[in-house]
Amino acid sequence: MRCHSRFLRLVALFGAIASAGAATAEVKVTDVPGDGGTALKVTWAGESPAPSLATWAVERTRTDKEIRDARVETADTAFKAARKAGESIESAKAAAERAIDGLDLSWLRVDEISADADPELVIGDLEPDAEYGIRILGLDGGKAKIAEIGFNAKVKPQANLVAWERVPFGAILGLISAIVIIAIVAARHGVVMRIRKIAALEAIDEAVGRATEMGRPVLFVPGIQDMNDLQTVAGITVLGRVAKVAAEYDAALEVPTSRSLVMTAARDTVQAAYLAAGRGDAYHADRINYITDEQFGYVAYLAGTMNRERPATCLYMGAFYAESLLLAENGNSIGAIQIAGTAESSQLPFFVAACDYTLIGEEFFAASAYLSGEPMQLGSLFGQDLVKIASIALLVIGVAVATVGSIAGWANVQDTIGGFLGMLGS
Amino acid sequence: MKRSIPILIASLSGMVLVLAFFSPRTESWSEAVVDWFNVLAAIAFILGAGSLLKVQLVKISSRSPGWAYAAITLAAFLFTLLVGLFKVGTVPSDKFPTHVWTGDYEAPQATFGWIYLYVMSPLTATMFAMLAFYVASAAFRAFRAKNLAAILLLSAAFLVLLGRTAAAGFLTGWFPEPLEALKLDNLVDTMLVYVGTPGSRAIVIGIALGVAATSLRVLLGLERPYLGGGGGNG
Amino acid sequence: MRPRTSLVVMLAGLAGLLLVAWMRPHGMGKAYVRTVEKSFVEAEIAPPIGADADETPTIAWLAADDPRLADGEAKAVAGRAPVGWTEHEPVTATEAWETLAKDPTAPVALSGRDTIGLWFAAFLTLAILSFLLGDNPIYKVAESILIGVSAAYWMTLGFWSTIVPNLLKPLAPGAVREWALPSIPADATTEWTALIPLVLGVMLLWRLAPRGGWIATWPIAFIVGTTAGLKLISFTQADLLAQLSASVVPLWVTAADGTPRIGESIGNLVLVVSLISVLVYFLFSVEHRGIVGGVSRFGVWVLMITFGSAFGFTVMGRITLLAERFGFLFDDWLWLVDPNGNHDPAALANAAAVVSALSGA
Amino acid sequence: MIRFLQNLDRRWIFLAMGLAVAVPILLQLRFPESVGSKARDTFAAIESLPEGSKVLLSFDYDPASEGELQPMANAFVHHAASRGHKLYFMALWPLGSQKVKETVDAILKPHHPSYVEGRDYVLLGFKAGNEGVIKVATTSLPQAYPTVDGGSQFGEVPMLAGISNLSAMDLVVSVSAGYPGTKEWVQYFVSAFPGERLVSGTTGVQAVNFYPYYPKQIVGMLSAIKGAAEYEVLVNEKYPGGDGKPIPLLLEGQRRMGPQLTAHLLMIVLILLGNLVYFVTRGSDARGGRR
Repeated sequence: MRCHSRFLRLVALFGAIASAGAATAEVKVTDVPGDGGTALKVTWAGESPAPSLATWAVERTRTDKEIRDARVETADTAFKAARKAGESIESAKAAAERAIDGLDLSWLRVDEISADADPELVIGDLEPDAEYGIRILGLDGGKAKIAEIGFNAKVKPQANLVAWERVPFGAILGLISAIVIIAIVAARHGVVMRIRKIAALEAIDEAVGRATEMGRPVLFVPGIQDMNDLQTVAGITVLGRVAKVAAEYDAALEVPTSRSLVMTAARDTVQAAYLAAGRGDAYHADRINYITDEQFGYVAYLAGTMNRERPATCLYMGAFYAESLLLAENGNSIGAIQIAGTAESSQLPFFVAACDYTLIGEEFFAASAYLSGEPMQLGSLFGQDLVKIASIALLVIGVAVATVGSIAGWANVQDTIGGFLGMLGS
Repeated sequence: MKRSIPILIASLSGMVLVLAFFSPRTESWSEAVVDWFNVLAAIAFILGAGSLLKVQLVKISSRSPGWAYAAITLAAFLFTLLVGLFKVGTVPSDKFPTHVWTGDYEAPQATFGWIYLYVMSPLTATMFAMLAFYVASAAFRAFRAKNLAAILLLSAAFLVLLGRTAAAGFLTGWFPEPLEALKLDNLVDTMLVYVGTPGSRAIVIGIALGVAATSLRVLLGLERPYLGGGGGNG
Repeated sequence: MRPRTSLVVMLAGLAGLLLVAWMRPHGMGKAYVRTVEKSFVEAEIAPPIGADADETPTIAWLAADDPRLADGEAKAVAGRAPVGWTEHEPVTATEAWETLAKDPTAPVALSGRDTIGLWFAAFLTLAILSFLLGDNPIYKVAESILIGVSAAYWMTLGFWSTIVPNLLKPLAPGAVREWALPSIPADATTEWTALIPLVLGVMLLWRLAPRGGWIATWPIAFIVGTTAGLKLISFTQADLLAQLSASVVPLWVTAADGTPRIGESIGNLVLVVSLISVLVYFLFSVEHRGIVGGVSRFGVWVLMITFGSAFGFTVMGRITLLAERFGFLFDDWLWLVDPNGNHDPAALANAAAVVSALSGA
Repeated sequence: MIRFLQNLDRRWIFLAMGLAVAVPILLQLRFPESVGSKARDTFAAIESLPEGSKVLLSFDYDPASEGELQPMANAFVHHAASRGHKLYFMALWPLGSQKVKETVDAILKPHHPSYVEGRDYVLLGFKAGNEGVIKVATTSLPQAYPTVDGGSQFGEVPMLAGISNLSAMDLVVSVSAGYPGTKEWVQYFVSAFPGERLVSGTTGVQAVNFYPYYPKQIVGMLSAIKGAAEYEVLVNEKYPGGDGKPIPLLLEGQRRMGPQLTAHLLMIVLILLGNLVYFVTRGSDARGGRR
């Protein structure tokens, strides 16, 4: 509220100054709402004070530091020009002194706006809470000043408490969250939600079982990103399930990681799963190791290990980049069952082509909820579906309006709708 | 205690950042958090080095098969770390010629720079280049026209492979004006714009939803990978 | 094919190439450097003209040939000896030979250090490629080196580029200024917020202690929580809403003069239908049967076309990478091809003529 | 034969791929390029500007993508300089400014000796801040670059005098390997000045994502090494080097297309062979079952 009252005071002030002066137009300066306090918006009545008016020039005061820098710059330019022209150092210095002598640098021209354009401008790159004066000059075609409107009142750009232009997006975000949370609450209160089968996840148990039969290890690769990527988080969750099955079947589970934080999380997860399965004695921390952060160093290790240990089952769950195909083709050459899950869309083609099962994008994130089988988790999946259906509906409506608009010849209908959605997303 | 405090930390820190997004005064918080994460990740290297050293030392001392390779890894690790941390072979920066610790350890004349130039980068670049070979073997083995879906996958790949080389010119370059749209390179463009784009868009939208829902589960404490495993079975 | 056969074929090919390279008059795999002398003086630099009245001269190190010293704008501090050292800049063989042909005493020479490096890089390249024949001791050596070197590389990078400037600097600006970062302003004060990552880091390292491993879950919980908060916003905003808004297209497209564009209209229809059907494929709470089943099957087809074309496009980039590696072997190391004139035999001949004329005289 | 293919050791495939890439490099093979519409549009975007127009080149890549992008960067610089445009270089990637310097040293200095720094071209350098740099530059270029590479103040550079923001540019060229890059130029530059013209040179992996922007927001687009080679053909045709022959560096893209053609053809043969094996053996297995 504080900023609003200040704003009203300012408007009143401009009005007073504008009417007091001979100016024919009125200037308004407002703090740009919802920013970090680095911008002011200037608007002025655009009626022309004289027919010869070609452009408006918007000027603001410089801060002390800016005045100093501008003065040094002017002097330095004059000095260099004089030196270039062959003058001695002394006379070049004198030229530089002359250049700044009596120079008034208190006003900085921010921009020039054509007289036909909208009479408004956002002045950016200001210091929060510094005071600025602003004036508008009317210039004719030869850039000579023919009018001056404005005032010398000082204004301060401010950092605001709420980013108003983000509120529509906030509403959408709140709506999406609400849908998901309601679905979770509903599930908790016994509303049964059924989830379709996801083949890749059904196959995990069987693949781990196969490794046990063959007496070979299971290799789990949690991707090459750190814990600050949600794909790694999802991968670790899937690892929890894999470890539980491995503990039950007594299969050896190897987890080489490329980040030590991931190693820590993976060790906790696997240990918890072994304890839960009552096989705490079978847990070996030394099977879960940090290799190196370097993408291809890690891959060189994985490729070598696959060829030496010949795991019967390879699981790739996390963020993968170029290494996806190297892993999948090597796994293939040793005859392993391979199940992959990633949200890196550029790598999905390689996994889809070379692995037995692949969790594509969203399916991968759904995996943890699916695997847990808990009603609350399934509720969140159901909520996700509701949002998806709403998106489809929004899309259909938008396309319908755009089509009708195009047939009826409304101008820019597509830009308007796109702009509306874009505004929500900005 | 051991379980509820981490859950509280995760939920609160996440919620605070969501709210901070809507206030310009707190805009810098997310940057600070990213900064802290970087520091934490750098500290975690010590943890990683510990794990690496332990594994290699166990292999060497037990003379298990391949212990000589473990010795090579260990030697390479220690040598690189020492020349890197002590900036061996660097010269000070031009602005501070008397500060010996200001040198650029990645410059070619530093020992660390030599390792980067002649060891790290050829090794990683060659690993990367191996992909060309694996792409070929995948083409032979995996692109089988088993069903309609597989046929579509391989025909799209086929079209792009042909359409993006001189072969496109040989095959369809002579098509007359009315058949312009059927030229291979134009066909590839059409396919990308009207089928490839919505395909990748839908994947992106799906992932965004998946991320949003997973984030919500983390903020609500339903998903707790930091405690060992997902929901109730952890 | 027996493994031996492929090994013999590859080794014979390589030996042949080496032999050809060896026989060429200008040889192969040599690296040259130019020696550069650097010298610096400590100088007092006067405030610039136009500076505020209370500004004082600054003291800084300048290169000995800085024009400000000649102009009198800066004066060398009395009693401070200049500081200097020798640096080596890499140059191409052609450049080295051309320089020597002009001036046989120029500070250009064959570099043992870089020549060994070049050969070692070539060996490592071949060692990694040997994995294509199957796992073998040479590959294992290269793999071991790569793991050791890269783990240390990232650790060094983490120390100098993160721990020093983002943790030590805010905590102890004075000491860090003296030691490694003299550019820190002298009036910098301790930023206590940097204690947070320090404390979290120590909690993480608690892992190494025999007891209380659970303490490490706190920092990880913090990381996962903040990640969730940040990603919730960024993905919803940039991907969900932005992609939806980009997909709102009219199904009836007309040119500026009102004539319908049938091709584009059909294209837009395909676009919207494809998008919706893939989204339907991603529905989890509905079994893929009946209409939903049909639509989602169409969605799978769209996905497959997307994957196929992405595959085709990516193949291109991967082959470029291999071509680049072969370029390294054939051009930089074996000197078999020379598309950019980096080791031009004519330049060598000129240089040799000048050098021999000198020694003859 | 089928039996052989069925049990084909993949090392034969590796050998074939190795040869398909190595032989064209050793023989320095080049194939004729059929030039597509996107390369033509790109060429026209620079060609159609009147002499002395202002062209901003943003090098948004690093050495890892050099293989695909450096040939484009070389050709862009040679083309724009041959047309006599003023060149403004900048970089959104830290190592991009290094690439700018290398390109200026390799193309501009030897082949366009009349180009003087400050008058005909300027190196604005790298600025941290990703898309933020574009945002600032769209409102005020001096604000984004108070000093340019080499330490001069913005106002001291003759060719920067009077330039307030990016709308003063007649064309922007983004050579892009990822984030930040072409996508951000579309979002923050083209969206801010809808009439402005943007040309993009991009890697193959990214190309698919930029198709939707062409030809509205991006007036010309070169994708992967193929795009570079096509554009080189057009530039070499019109602007050969001093001796009437193309500059060697402007054949780099076409040279790299040699291995592309042979390798792609090999890939196609492999896909076909793979399916042949699949269908024949599937048939024989079925018969085997009946027996």
